[in-house]
Amino acid sequence: MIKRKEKIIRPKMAVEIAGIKLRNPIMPASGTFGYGEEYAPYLDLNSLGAIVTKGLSLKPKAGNSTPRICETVSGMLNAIGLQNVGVDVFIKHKMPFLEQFDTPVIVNFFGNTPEEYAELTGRLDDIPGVAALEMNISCPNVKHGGIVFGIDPQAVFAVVSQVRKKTTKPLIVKLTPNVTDIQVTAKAAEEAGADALSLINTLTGMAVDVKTRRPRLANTIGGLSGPAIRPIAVRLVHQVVQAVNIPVIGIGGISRALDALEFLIVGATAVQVGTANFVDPNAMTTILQELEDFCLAEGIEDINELIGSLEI
Amino acid sequence: MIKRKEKIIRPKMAVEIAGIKLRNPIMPASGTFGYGEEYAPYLDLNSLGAIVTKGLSLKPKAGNSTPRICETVSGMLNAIGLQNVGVDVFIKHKMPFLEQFDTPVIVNFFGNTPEEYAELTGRLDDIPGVAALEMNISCPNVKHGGIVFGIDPQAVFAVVSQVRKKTTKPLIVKLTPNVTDIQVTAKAAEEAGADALSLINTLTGMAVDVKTRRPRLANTIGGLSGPAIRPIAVRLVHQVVQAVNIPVIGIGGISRALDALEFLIVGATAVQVGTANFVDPNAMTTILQELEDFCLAEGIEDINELIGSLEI
Amino acid sequence: MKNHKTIVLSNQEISPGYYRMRILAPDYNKHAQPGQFVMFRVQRALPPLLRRPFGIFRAGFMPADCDSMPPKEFIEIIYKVVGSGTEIMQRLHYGDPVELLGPLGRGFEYGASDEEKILVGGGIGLVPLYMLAEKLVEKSKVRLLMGGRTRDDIITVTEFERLGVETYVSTEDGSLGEAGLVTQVLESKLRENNKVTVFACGPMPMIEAVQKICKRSATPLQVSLEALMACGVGACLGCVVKGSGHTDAQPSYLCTCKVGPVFQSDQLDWGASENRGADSCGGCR
Amino acid sequence: MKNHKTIVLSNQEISPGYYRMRILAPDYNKHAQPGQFVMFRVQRALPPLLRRPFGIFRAGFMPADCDSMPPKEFIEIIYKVVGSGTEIMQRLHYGDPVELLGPLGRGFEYGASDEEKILVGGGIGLVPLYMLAEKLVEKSKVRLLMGGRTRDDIITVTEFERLGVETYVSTEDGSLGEAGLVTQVLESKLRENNKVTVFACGPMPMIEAVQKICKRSATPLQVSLEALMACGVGACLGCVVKGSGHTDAQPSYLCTCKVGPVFQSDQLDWGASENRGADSCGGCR
Ligand SMILES: Cc1cc2nc3c(=O)[nH]c(=O)nc-3n(C[C@H](O)[C@H](O)[C@H](O)COP(=O)(O)OP(=O)(O)OC[C@H]3O[C@@H](n4cnc5c(N)ncnc54)[C@H](O)[C@@H]3O)c2cc1C
Ligand SMILES: Cc1cc2nc3c(=O)[nH]c(=O)nc-3n(C[C@H](O)[C@H](O)[C@H](O)COP(=O)(O)OP(=O)(O)OC[C@H]3O[C@@H](n4cnc5c(N)ncnc54)[C@H](O)[C@@H]3O)c2cc1C
Ligand SMILES: Cc1cc2nc3c(=O)[nH]c(=O)nc-3n(C[C@H](O)[C@H](O)[C@H](O)COP(=O)(O)O)c2cc1C
Ligand SMILES: Cc1cc2nc3c(=O)[nH]c(=O)nc-3n(C[C@H](O)[C@H](O)[C@H](O)COP(=O)(O)O)c2cc1C
Ligand code: FES
Ligand code: FES
Repeated sequence: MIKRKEKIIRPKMAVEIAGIKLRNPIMPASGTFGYGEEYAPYLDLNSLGAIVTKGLSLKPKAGNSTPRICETVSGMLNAIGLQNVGVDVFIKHKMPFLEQFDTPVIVNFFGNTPEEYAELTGRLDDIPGVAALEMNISCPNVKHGGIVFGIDPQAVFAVVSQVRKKTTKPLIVKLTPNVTDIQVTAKAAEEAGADALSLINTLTGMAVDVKTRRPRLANTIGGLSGPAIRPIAVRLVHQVVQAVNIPVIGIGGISRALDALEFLIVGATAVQVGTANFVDPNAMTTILQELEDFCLAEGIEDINELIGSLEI
Repeated sequence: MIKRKEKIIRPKMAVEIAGIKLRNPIMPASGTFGYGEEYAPYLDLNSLGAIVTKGLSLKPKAGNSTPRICETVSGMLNAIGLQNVGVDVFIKHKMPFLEQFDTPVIVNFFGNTPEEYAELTGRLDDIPGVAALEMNISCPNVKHGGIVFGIDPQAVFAVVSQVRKKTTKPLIVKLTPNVTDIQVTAKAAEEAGADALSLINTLTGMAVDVKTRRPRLANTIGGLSGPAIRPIAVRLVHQVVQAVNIPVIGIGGISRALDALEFLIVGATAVQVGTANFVDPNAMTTILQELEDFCLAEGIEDINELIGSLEI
Repeated sequence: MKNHKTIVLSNQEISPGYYRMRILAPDYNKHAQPGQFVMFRVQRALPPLLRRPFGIFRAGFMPADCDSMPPKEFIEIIYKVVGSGTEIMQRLHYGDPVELLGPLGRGFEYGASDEEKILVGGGIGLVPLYMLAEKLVEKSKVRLLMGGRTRDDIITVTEFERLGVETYVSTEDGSLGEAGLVTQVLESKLRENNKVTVFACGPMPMIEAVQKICKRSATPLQVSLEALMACGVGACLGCVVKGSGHTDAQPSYLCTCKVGPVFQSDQLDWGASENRGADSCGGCR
Repeated sequence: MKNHKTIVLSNQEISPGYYRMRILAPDYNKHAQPGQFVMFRVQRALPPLLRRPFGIFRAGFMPADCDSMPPKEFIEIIYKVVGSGTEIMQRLHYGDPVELLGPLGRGFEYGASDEEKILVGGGIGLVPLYMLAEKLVEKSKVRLLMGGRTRDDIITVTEFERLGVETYVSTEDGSLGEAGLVTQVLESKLRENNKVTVFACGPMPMIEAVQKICKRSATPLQVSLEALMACGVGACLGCVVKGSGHTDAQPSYLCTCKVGPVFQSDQLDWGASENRGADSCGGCR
């Protein structure tokens, strides 16, 4: 770490996404930070760029059977099954806690039909403390044989359009990486009115217990996250940045400032830290500090200079 | 390692793929084992199930500029650019070496047009020492704006059909993982006459040098391989096994017998070991020994009992 | 609840495959409750990716390295080598950098003091019972029923005896103490018909058997469970068990790391075979 | 050429950031040629995934631990701590398990004995020149021009002197020896107009400058290059450099690990900026 002298001007860290001003580009990834309160004993929520909640649904959701998680080489699989308290409990019991902080709250949400998405959006649109919505489209569309919304550009356009009608809040659409061409789904979301995109959600993966010959997850298949996936995530963010004109939030395997920087340099305006929170509850604090140190060492006065500065 | 008593009957390791008999299910992955001779000083090529060559093209190919490789967390990116000696030099200078061994030689090959594929297949079909062909379809189709053959089921069907007409040798089609639904491309290859499928080829990835703000690979984007990708590969093999009726060869991040077993249990008939050869030139020898030990310990008399034995 | 970047103080094999590790751990004497656990990072870099959960065996103080410094505060954990993380742990020495997140979770409730306390420990399951015994002996009669497969699985019993706990050892192969299951011993003790609370920790089949026995005699039971954990703080929802009254229509999932790891037996759905999850899923790599 | 699962014998910091490691290495005294390298696995588990290439500084024998055993054969490598792998290496001790693949690649050719030999080393680039000097001093006059940024980068010069090599030290900041670039010293030595072969190893800008100087005076030059390597045996094709006469139409890529790491200067395409690849791509994680 670099020793800061009194006189050194600290680099500007603020970024803006879809009209929300963030004091810095570091925020947690949905589902890895609970509803904020779980990690409040370990870090100052007022130091973060934003807080992103666990994905919410209209009704409470129980989630999958166990085992739900499994460690892999430099990664983990999860099949939590989107367990959450539901929007009502969230508004009543979780929002008041989050409103104590001077940090934008981004609510992640999902549905299993376009109507569910739309209704939930309507509910969240009414809550003043919610700074922005992050729409998780990596969910099965029960009306279409359970095919995940996010892999089909038409379905993406349709469901994002429906949601767009229901809210004037900034709308972030969170893309799935499990597609042949992410530029197509990214553009579909943009055309349907997304204000920003976030990616990547987890990659689909599987692990087997060779002794019992059973999948390690009760759900057989789960989502892979953690450092292992970072090169794939950086590539996808790079591709999406080139395809759209809205800001992009980079996610995937970030555990150090150097990791976050890769995403910023390829063009992400902010980043989310997921699995690394489990490994180290202070991960985001450390990343922020290292990020400032990097800027100081490299003579960068404003983090925005770095964003999209990739030279090919 | 388990001490073997004189009397213990060693488990049967032989498997069969598309009519070729392999003494065991372990073989190298194309591009990670040169033309066999590079690793001959380190392991007995007669101990392997098969030898798989570096991907060949009709004419010699120079490959990409450097840097071509880059280490990532538990993985590596490569953009070698399919550098190879070309089919003529291969036949003249590399085959004679390989023919010394009593191990089936599987020739991996690729082209940039269906015609190139077909012509090359014709050439290889004439070589008696070639036991089977492995067709790499993760290459840009120069006639179709450089879109990779393997991501479009129609292109897969077309190019595999062309190749099928040119050879009576067993034809293995090697699938790319960079698709939304691998069952579709798998079925296209099967319908076009593939005798077996192998997967996965590398996942597309990218890494950035944050100091120079340049991609770490001259080619910007490269292929991710190594232990990091194993959960994704296991999932894809699991899905393909359920979609087709031809044998499947599992590839991706295998460095120990336990890794190989995951693929066999989900239904791969054999596996290929790639990046692990770089890490340990004896990797395949060790895997084979551990595999036997596992069978002995678990009372498995024939490795075929394990194949597809997943219980869900 | 804090994350300490700290060091190992000592690490010793106490029985084949079982190690006892002392870790520098400020504030634990004051804050750690019997039955709580830590999320332990076995080194400050990968691998493994995730922290490992371990029960706190005990907390204590030891002399400082220099007499002008305050005494060193430590905790001890006892662990069995079973996989990738514990394999790295067994090679750690004095001074090696590790991280400790905790104390976490809800520990045991002590119950009334005019009753007898029976602790039932199976193998490594003994660990969280020691701090509990330290507390309980202050007011109640405490007995420990310790079971294991062989004599190698019987650990730290002498330490319980030093506290004044009456101990009964049984092994499945009869290599130490009585031959048989610890649950058989429990049944015979409960037949004495004293007013009793049972505290159990061990492999899931043992815990299930203990639950059946206690239910039959309407004996209050607290159990400490294991579950696969990523975060240890209630954020990932990976560690859930089914709560009593769980149905598909009205599901009830409780976080082992937050609501547990100690549960009153009536908090749990004993029909759910999945509550065996953690135990049967060890060995992920 | 073999993979040894072996151990570290010693590991010492010899200058700030520079370490000298001795590794148990049967057969290297007989087989290792000056300029060859090893692929070193810094521990027997991840991370890092890939092996690291290091030049062989020297091979030797040391007394066995017990007098009824044969002497221990070792090699020494000297490394600079620059990234993830070398950071792990600096913490290794006697007995730590490592793996050694080698000796690999093509080393130096000694050339005629009736000429003078000038070795040009920049910083850590000095490493492969020591074994070469050991050989060359048997028949020729050998001079070493050693350059570095500061005095910390000047390593093992005394050892060369003990061989009878005349040494000239220069540092960019003048903190040791002459102030300036090693190439300036080379130019002055070549002005003496003796019959000379130059052997150079160091950072790419230095090597390029040496090449220009030698070309001007038609002095034969051998250079030892670095490149990113995955396999070290010619299988991955990751480590190529452009050969002389390389064009887009008639490309010529040479494997640094097989054809090199030592090249005759006329084997290479000195126009290709990419041949700087390895040097500028360090720091991958
Ligand atoms: C609250 C709690 C307290 C515990 N207390 C102790 C203790 O005092 N002593 C002790 O030896 N063990 C204890 N365990 C079990 C201990 O966490 C595992 O043995 C350990 O995590 C295995 O790690 P590994 O890397 O060696 O095994 P691996 O099998 O390589 O681990 C892979 C993954 O599975 C998890 N895992 C494997 N087995 C278990 C298990 N039984 N329970 C939970 N997670 C598991 C690991 O944490 C890791 O995420 C406790 C578990 C919990 C939940
Ligand atoms: C033939 C040869 C001989 C060498 N001899 C020596 C020597 O004697 N002493 C010494 O200190 N160094 C030597 N090097 C360079 C040495 O290999 C690197 O410094 C080392 O690999 C860095 O590893 P790291 O994990 O610390 O760095 P990281 O930057 O974390 O490494 C990441 C990746 O980049 C590679 N890499 C990084 N820098 C280099 C480099 N300069 N050359 C090749 N690969 C690199 C690593 O091997 C690894 O694959 C030699 C390189 C080659 C090719
Ligand atoms: C346990 C767990 C739960 C998650 N839950 C959600 C969720 O509810 N909604 C969502 O959009 N993404 C969810 N994710 C995905 C993460 O937000 C993130 O996209 C992914 O983990 C990749 O980032 P990482 O590698 O930094 O973890 C979850 C991830 C994990 C590991
Ligand atoms: C350096 C390198 C070169 C490769 N070259 C080829 C190739 O020529 N043809 C091919 O089909 N696959 C090629 N591959 C892909 C591998 O055969 C394999 O599918 C992939 O690396 C995943 O396996 P692994 O994780 O075990 O390495 C190459 C991989 C690497 C790392
Ligand atoms: S371990 Fe994450 S919620 Fe319990
Ligand atoms: S390092 Fe693999 S070919 Fe040279």
